[in-house]
Amino acid sequence: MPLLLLPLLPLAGFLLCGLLGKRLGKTFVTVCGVGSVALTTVLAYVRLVPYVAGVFSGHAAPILERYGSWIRAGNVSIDFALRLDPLSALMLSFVTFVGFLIHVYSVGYMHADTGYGRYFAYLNLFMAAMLTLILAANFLVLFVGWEGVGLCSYLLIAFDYLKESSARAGRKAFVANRVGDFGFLIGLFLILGVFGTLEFDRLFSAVAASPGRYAPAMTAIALCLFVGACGKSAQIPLYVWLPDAMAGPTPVSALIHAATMVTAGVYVVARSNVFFRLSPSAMAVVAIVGGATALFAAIIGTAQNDIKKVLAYSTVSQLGYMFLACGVGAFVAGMFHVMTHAFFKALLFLGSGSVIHAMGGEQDMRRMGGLRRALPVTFWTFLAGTLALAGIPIWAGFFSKDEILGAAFAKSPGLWLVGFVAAGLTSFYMFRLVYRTFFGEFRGTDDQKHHLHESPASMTVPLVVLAVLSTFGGLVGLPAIVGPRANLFHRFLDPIVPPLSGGFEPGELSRGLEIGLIAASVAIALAGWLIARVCYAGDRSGSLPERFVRAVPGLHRVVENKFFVDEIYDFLIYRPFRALARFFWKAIDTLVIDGLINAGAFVVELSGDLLRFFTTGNVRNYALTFLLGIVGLLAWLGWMGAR
Amino acid sequence: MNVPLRDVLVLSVALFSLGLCGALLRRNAITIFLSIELMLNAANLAIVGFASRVGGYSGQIVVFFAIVVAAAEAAVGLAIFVAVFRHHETIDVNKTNLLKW
Amino acid sequence: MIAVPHLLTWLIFLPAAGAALLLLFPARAVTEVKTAGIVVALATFVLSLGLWSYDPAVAAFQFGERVRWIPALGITYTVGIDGISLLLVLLTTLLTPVALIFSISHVKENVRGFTASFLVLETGMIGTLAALDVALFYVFWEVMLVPMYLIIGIWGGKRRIYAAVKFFLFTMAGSLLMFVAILYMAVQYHRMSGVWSFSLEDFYGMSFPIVSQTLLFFAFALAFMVKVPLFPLHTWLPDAHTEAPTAGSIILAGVLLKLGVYGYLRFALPFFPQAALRFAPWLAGLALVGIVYGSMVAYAQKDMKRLVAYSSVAHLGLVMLGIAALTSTSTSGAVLQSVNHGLSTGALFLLVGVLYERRHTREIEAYGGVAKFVPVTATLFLVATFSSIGLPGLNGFVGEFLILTGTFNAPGAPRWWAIVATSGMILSAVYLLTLVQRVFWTPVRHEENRSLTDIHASEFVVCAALVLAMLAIGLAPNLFLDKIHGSVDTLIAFVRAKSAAPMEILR
Amino acid sequence: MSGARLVFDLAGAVAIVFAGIMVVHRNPIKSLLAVVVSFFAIAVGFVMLSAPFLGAIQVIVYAGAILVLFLFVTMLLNLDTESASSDRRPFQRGLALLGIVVFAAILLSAVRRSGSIVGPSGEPPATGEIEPLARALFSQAALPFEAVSILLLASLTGAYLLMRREPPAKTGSAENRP
Amino acid sequence: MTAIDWVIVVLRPLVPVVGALLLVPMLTWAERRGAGLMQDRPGPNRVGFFGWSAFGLGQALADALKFFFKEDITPDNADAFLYTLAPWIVMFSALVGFSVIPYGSTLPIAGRSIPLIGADIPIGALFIFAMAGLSVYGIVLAGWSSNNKYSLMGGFRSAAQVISYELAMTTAGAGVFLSAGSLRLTEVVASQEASILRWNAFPQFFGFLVFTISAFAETNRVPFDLAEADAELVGGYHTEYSAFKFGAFFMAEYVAMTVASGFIVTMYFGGWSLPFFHPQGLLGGLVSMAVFAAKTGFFLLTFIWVRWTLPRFRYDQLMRLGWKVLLPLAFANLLWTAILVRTGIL
Repeated sequence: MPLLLLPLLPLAGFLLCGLLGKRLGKTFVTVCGVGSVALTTVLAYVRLVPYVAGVFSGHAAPILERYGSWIRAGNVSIDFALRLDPLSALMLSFVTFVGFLIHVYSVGYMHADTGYGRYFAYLNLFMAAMLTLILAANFLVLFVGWEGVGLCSYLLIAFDYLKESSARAGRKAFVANRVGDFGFLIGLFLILGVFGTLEFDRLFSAVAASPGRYAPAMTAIALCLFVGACGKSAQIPLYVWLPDAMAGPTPVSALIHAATMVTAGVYVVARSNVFFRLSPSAMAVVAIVGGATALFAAIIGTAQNDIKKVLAYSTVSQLGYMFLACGVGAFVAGMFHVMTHAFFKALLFLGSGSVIHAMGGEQDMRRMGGLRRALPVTFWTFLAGTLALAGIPIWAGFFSKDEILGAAFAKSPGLWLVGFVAAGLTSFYMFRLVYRTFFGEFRGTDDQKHHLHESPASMTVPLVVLAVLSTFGGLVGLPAIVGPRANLFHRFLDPIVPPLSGGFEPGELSRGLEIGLIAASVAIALAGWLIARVCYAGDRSGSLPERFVRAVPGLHRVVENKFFVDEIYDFLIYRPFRALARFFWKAIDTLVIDGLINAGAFVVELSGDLLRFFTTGNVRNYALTFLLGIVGLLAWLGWMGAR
Repeated sequence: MNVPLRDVLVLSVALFSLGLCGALLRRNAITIFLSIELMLNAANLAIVGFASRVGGYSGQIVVFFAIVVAAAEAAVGLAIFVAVFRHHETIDVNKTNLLKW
Repeated sequence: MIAVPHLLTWLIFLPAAGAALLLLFPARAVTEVKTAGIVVALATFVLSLGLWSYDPAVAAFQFGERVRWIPALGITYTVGIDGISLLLVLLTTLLTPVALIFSISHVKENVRGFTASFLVLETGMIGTLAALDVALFYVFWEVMLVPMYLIIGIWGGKRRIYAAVKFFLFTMAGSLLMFVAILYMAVQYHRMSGVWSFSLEDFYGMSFPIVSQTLLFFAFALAFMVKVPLFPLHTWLPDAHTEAPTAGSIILAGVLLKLGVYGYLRFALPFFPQAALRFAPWLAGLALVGIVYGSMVAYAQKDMKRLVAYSSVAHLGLVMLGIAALTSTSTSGAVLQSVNHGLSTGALFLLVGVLYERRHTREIEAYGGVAKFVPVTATLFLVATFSSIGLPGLNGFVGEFLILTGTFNAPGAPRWWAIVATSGMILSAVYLLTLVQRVFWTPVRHEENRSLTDIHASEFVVCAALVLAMLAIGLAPNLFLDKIHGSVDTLIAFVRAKSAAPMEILR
Repeated sequence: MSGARLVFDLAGAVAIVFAGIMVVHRNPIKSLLAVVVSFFAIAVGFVMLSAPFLGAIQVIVYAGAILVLFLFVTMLLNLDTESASSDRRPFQRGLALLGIVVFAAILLSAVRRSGSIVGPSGEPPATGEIEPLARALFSQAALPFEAVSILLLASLTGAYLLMRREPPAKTGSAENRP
Repeated sequence: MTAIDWVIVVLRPLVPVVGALLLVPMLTWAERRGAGLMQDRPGPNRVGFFGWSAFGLGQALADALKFFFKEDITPDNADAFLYTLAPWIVMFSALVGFSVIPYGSTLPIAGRSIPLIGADIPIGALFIFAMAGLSVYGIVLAGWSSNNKYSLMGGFRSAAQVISYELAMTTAGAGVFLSAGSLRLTEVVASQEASILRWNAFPQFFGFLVFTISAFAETNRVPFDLAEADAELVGGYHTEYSAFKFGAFFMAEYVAMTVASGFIVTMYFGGWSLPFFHPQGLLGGLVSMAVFAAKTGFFLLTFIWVRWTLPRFRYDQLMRLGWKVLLPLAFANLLWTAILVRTGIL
């Protein structure tokens, strides 16, 4: 079973749904859309299980499948090749699975939508692109997937294109991604210039062979790639598109903008960790950007009232965590967080989707409350996700986050502090979310209250599954204190993310310090929970924060308006751009260039008008002139002849 | 035949100049046209003269074509005169300046 | 594939013959005229597929023919194609039927003249691409001009006369200088060798002292830059495109602009390598300005066709950049990209035309939320858009990637060229997606849009053909690149060698 | 002084005289008839230059057809004799005359100097016979012959269209489109 | 050149011309008698010589005398010069046509064999056409100069008519020249000597038809006499004419008829030749002249016969006939002849 089949199946699904979906109706779409992904998942695991077993039993040679040359011109030659190695295997494992769950969920969530067929077509196309991305064996094929997922996110964000906001958000997302791709492409050009190939094997083996030789070029390459990653994974300064992306249907937010696509950036950085490690400065940049984003987004998250916005900013901040990890050299930890995050963030989004579904499209937490009784399954699963995200022990998030924080501390306590604070904020806004949504009195309208209902099985089952995963999924990466060989995750990824000098490895820190860190992070998480409880639970719900807001109104306004970043961008980039564009058109093009042209034309016309006076229209004048001309000519000829 | 070329040329020049006078001095379009035909004939004469000196028939052929073309020209020209006359009630070239724009 | 003798001659003159045939039809027989025209165009296309048997291994002109035309001046009818012209010829033969079929339901009056002009135009274009005798090339070059002038001037929009004249004068101004240059070269050749000749290889053999070479180069380059069009000379393009009928825009954007690129590659570059290399940075500079400037102006447009027209300026700037960098990679990319641009921009114009024919306005503001009523059109438009934005998997990406990477890693070229050019990728996304958003998405603002009818069969067929072509190039670019880069390599090798020749030999 | 030359010179004299009459006569009909005679004389001249065919053509086509056409039109338009006055361009007249004189002078001087500018070519001198002329006309000059006949057809049509009373209706010009 | 040569040189063209002129009275007489015959009345049969009424032959002379002695009027507003000139143009153009038609083989006189033809010029046929073309001037000028709208109309008509039919005539004639391979009328005759089938009338019957009809038109004879059309135009171009000027017109018509007949004979009926008849000596010469005279006479009678048989055309009919029937027919005939010649049948 060739790897190529994995992307091809959803692609087939995309074509079927897209071309025939309208004609053949929903059932057909459901079968094609979900079926193709289900089959993909099965096949993926068919390939995965033996391979993973192989890795653990020691021979982890990546599987490389070439399907012939794709682009060949001049000194550029790129094959279309897929590869299966621990990293892609890891991604594959949860992308297919989560993807499948979300497809199932969508069946229930979108059942009433007119664009049903279109929706599943896009979703399948996304799966195809995502699989291409993670299975790619060289940067260009990866870029294909990279752009493909971008396209799908664009299409899905603008899914109900008749809404102004959706349309804008879609374009915003694509353009922001393009800015990232700009860097990414430059990176590729550099790589091609330096190595003459884009094949992962050749590149990394080349670097590994002689690090010193390539080190100087690495900073540039790494940074370019990181710019791309920033675009995809919504890091400062390109994160602005992700919150708007929530305009898309909730399952899309879960799949694309939480679980899979946005982590592609992290994946790329981890994939090219060899480059990054050679350039400490690049690493530093990654770490700082990651940390900053984590903190920044978390702060914004605390003041949002839109349930999906909260989750969106939390996603941004969690992605920041992952980059922080990569930045401090803990690529494995980063990938670990990618996985766990995929589970619980997908869970949370789907849960919120279920809530919105029940509330009839309402997203504002201020109109919710007390949904615990109406939506038990949603509530309990959502709680699991919250605990995981907040980093409460034994839940998945705890392990990954803890490892990251450890690594950060080992690199620099400053970064650790940032992550630490962000962790606290995370647990605060998550529990705030939970309390405002599920506890207290229902604050919505009556008919909303009347319509409250638990979602259908097609939606709840995925929730449950994901809840289980986000509860126990973290156990694959037990911290070093449990035992040196306890961390399966490391053992699995080490072959592809080899321990190089400068990288951080668990167990580096002293046992005591590690325990201390763990305690601290647990403490801050619980603290966050507690504060949220004090503020938003019970009968005096919300009074404390109001007093706080009244205390520092400016701060609150700034935070609530996301630090006015969008406005700043609008002022600094968008408006000048438009103004300049209009100037070019009106002034340069129309006035200057065309002006010159038409001036020339005018001169000609003018001279024509002048000359017109000589055309009396009287034949005899013409004849006479003619004669005189002839005479002159003859005279001249005669004179010439005489000489 | 032994008509000296010079006679022919002189004759042709004379006719041509007369035609020129007619074309330039007369105002009646028809007469002007006639004068032009006369010049044409003068030219033909010269050609034939040269041809008889040079030998061969190409000269005569040229003249033949010249005459045919003249016929065509006359047909169209006269038609134009009639058309002009219909609009202007005159074909005095001083009174008609159709060639202006 | 069965080998047709004199294939190129057939290709060149079949359309013209068809046009002559059409003129025999009575003007009333509209349907027959349309059918006949389309049949001829399709026949030409089918014939042209025979060119696919071009063998890239032989990096020389193929399907060659040579007949003495004006022996007194050594002007011959010499035709032949290589990898550079092959795809462009195919593009031409593809787009002409596309344009005609699209017009089936849209051109109302004087259909006969319309169809005939298109066929003559096709003859001109193919001839220009196939001619290997400079005089012959010039003849065809001018032949192209007239029908396009008529198409814009007769079947165009409101300001068609202005646009047509502008188009004509711009192009003419360029090509006349080129004509002078050609004559000068011929005379020089006569001086050197004592025989008259306009044949390409003879001219390739000549070299000039740098001064005259520079002048000649400018004469040639100007003609081609106008056609391309390069930055300051581009203002005829928006007007021409806006006023031309849809089919006209398709051909104009699809093929005519490419002939500037082609001409530069085939003549200006190998004729005057030193000058070309010396002024390559300037060329690149203009190209870069064109990319950024064109994109931004496109963004500012309120008229769909103008927007697409300016996008052509940007895209062809990229192509010229690839040529200026003069690496095998970038140049192959440039050739491929000019084909791509033909397909994607052709499709864009076609779809804009679809909307225009229904709503009779090109104002972006007049639309909005249309996708709800014309889903198929919208989808196709999206595909075309992403193809010209350069989404991997579609044709645009391959060309752009090759050009950019080739330029970026070109020995001669500074890296910021490629970097600036790459920013064009962002900009293209900006203005094209804005167009999509304003036209097809966002709430429905005008009630009359609710009654829009979706694309119908004849339009859909041709558009689908274009889309398939895009996918083909995007997914299997090697099919095409393999044909191209042999010739490109020989060309570049030739240019480098000739430019390396010391100046003494040039006198 | 051979007979041919005598006849030619006489004919020439006649031609010149009548051409002069044509120029000075104010009545178009008269000047037209003068031209007829002058053309006759020229025809004779042709014959004397061993081009009898051209002579005949001259009479048939020129005198017999073209000039009849002139006559026809002249009568049709019923042109009265042009009045001596109403020529407000004396200057132009003078200039024209001067030009003509100079012109004639130049030509005549050229003629005087043209002692033997044209030598006999290899071809046999033209006899009066028609056949070789015809052969030449239909072999080497076949193409121009056809071309000229087409020209005639075209002029015929053109003349017809011009003379039509009602001008042909405008059809589908680019202007009157919506 | 002895005196006798000069005499011959002068006589050769003179004989046919004078002959034709002398024939005119005979013809007028014949015409009127023929008319009488057809209208079942005697016609002129009294005026004779010295009591002997030679079938009224004297009538012709009497008419001639009358023309001479009547008052010669020139209308006041007429253009006197042209008015006088016109009839003589017609006369002249009619007469000189005869001088290139071979009216016999050769006569041995004074030891010289004299070809019986005015002037055997290489373009004889064209010469006749040219002259025929000229006659129109006479008519048109007559019409114009007499300053009378009827006359003018007549002039116009005849101008248009003659030009139109000249086309058909020459085109039809071209067939003959094609088969004869020459424009020299003697050679045209010679080309028909061999057998009666070589008489162009047979292989080129339609050519002959067109030619004859056109000849009628050229001579302004009924049914083509629209130029005079006494019914509408009261005599057309010669309305104003009287006395001798009118006589000139009158005679010219008959001369033209004679020339036309002679021309037709020469072109289509082997001229003076007869099959199996090779004239030798004086007698042969005379006989050949007789043969020619006989053939010509036949056509003259045809002219007369037609005149009293057919009605007059309407003008548009005339034009249609000329352009749409005769001309195409003539071309067809030309093509046909060309084929015959090419295939060597002729």
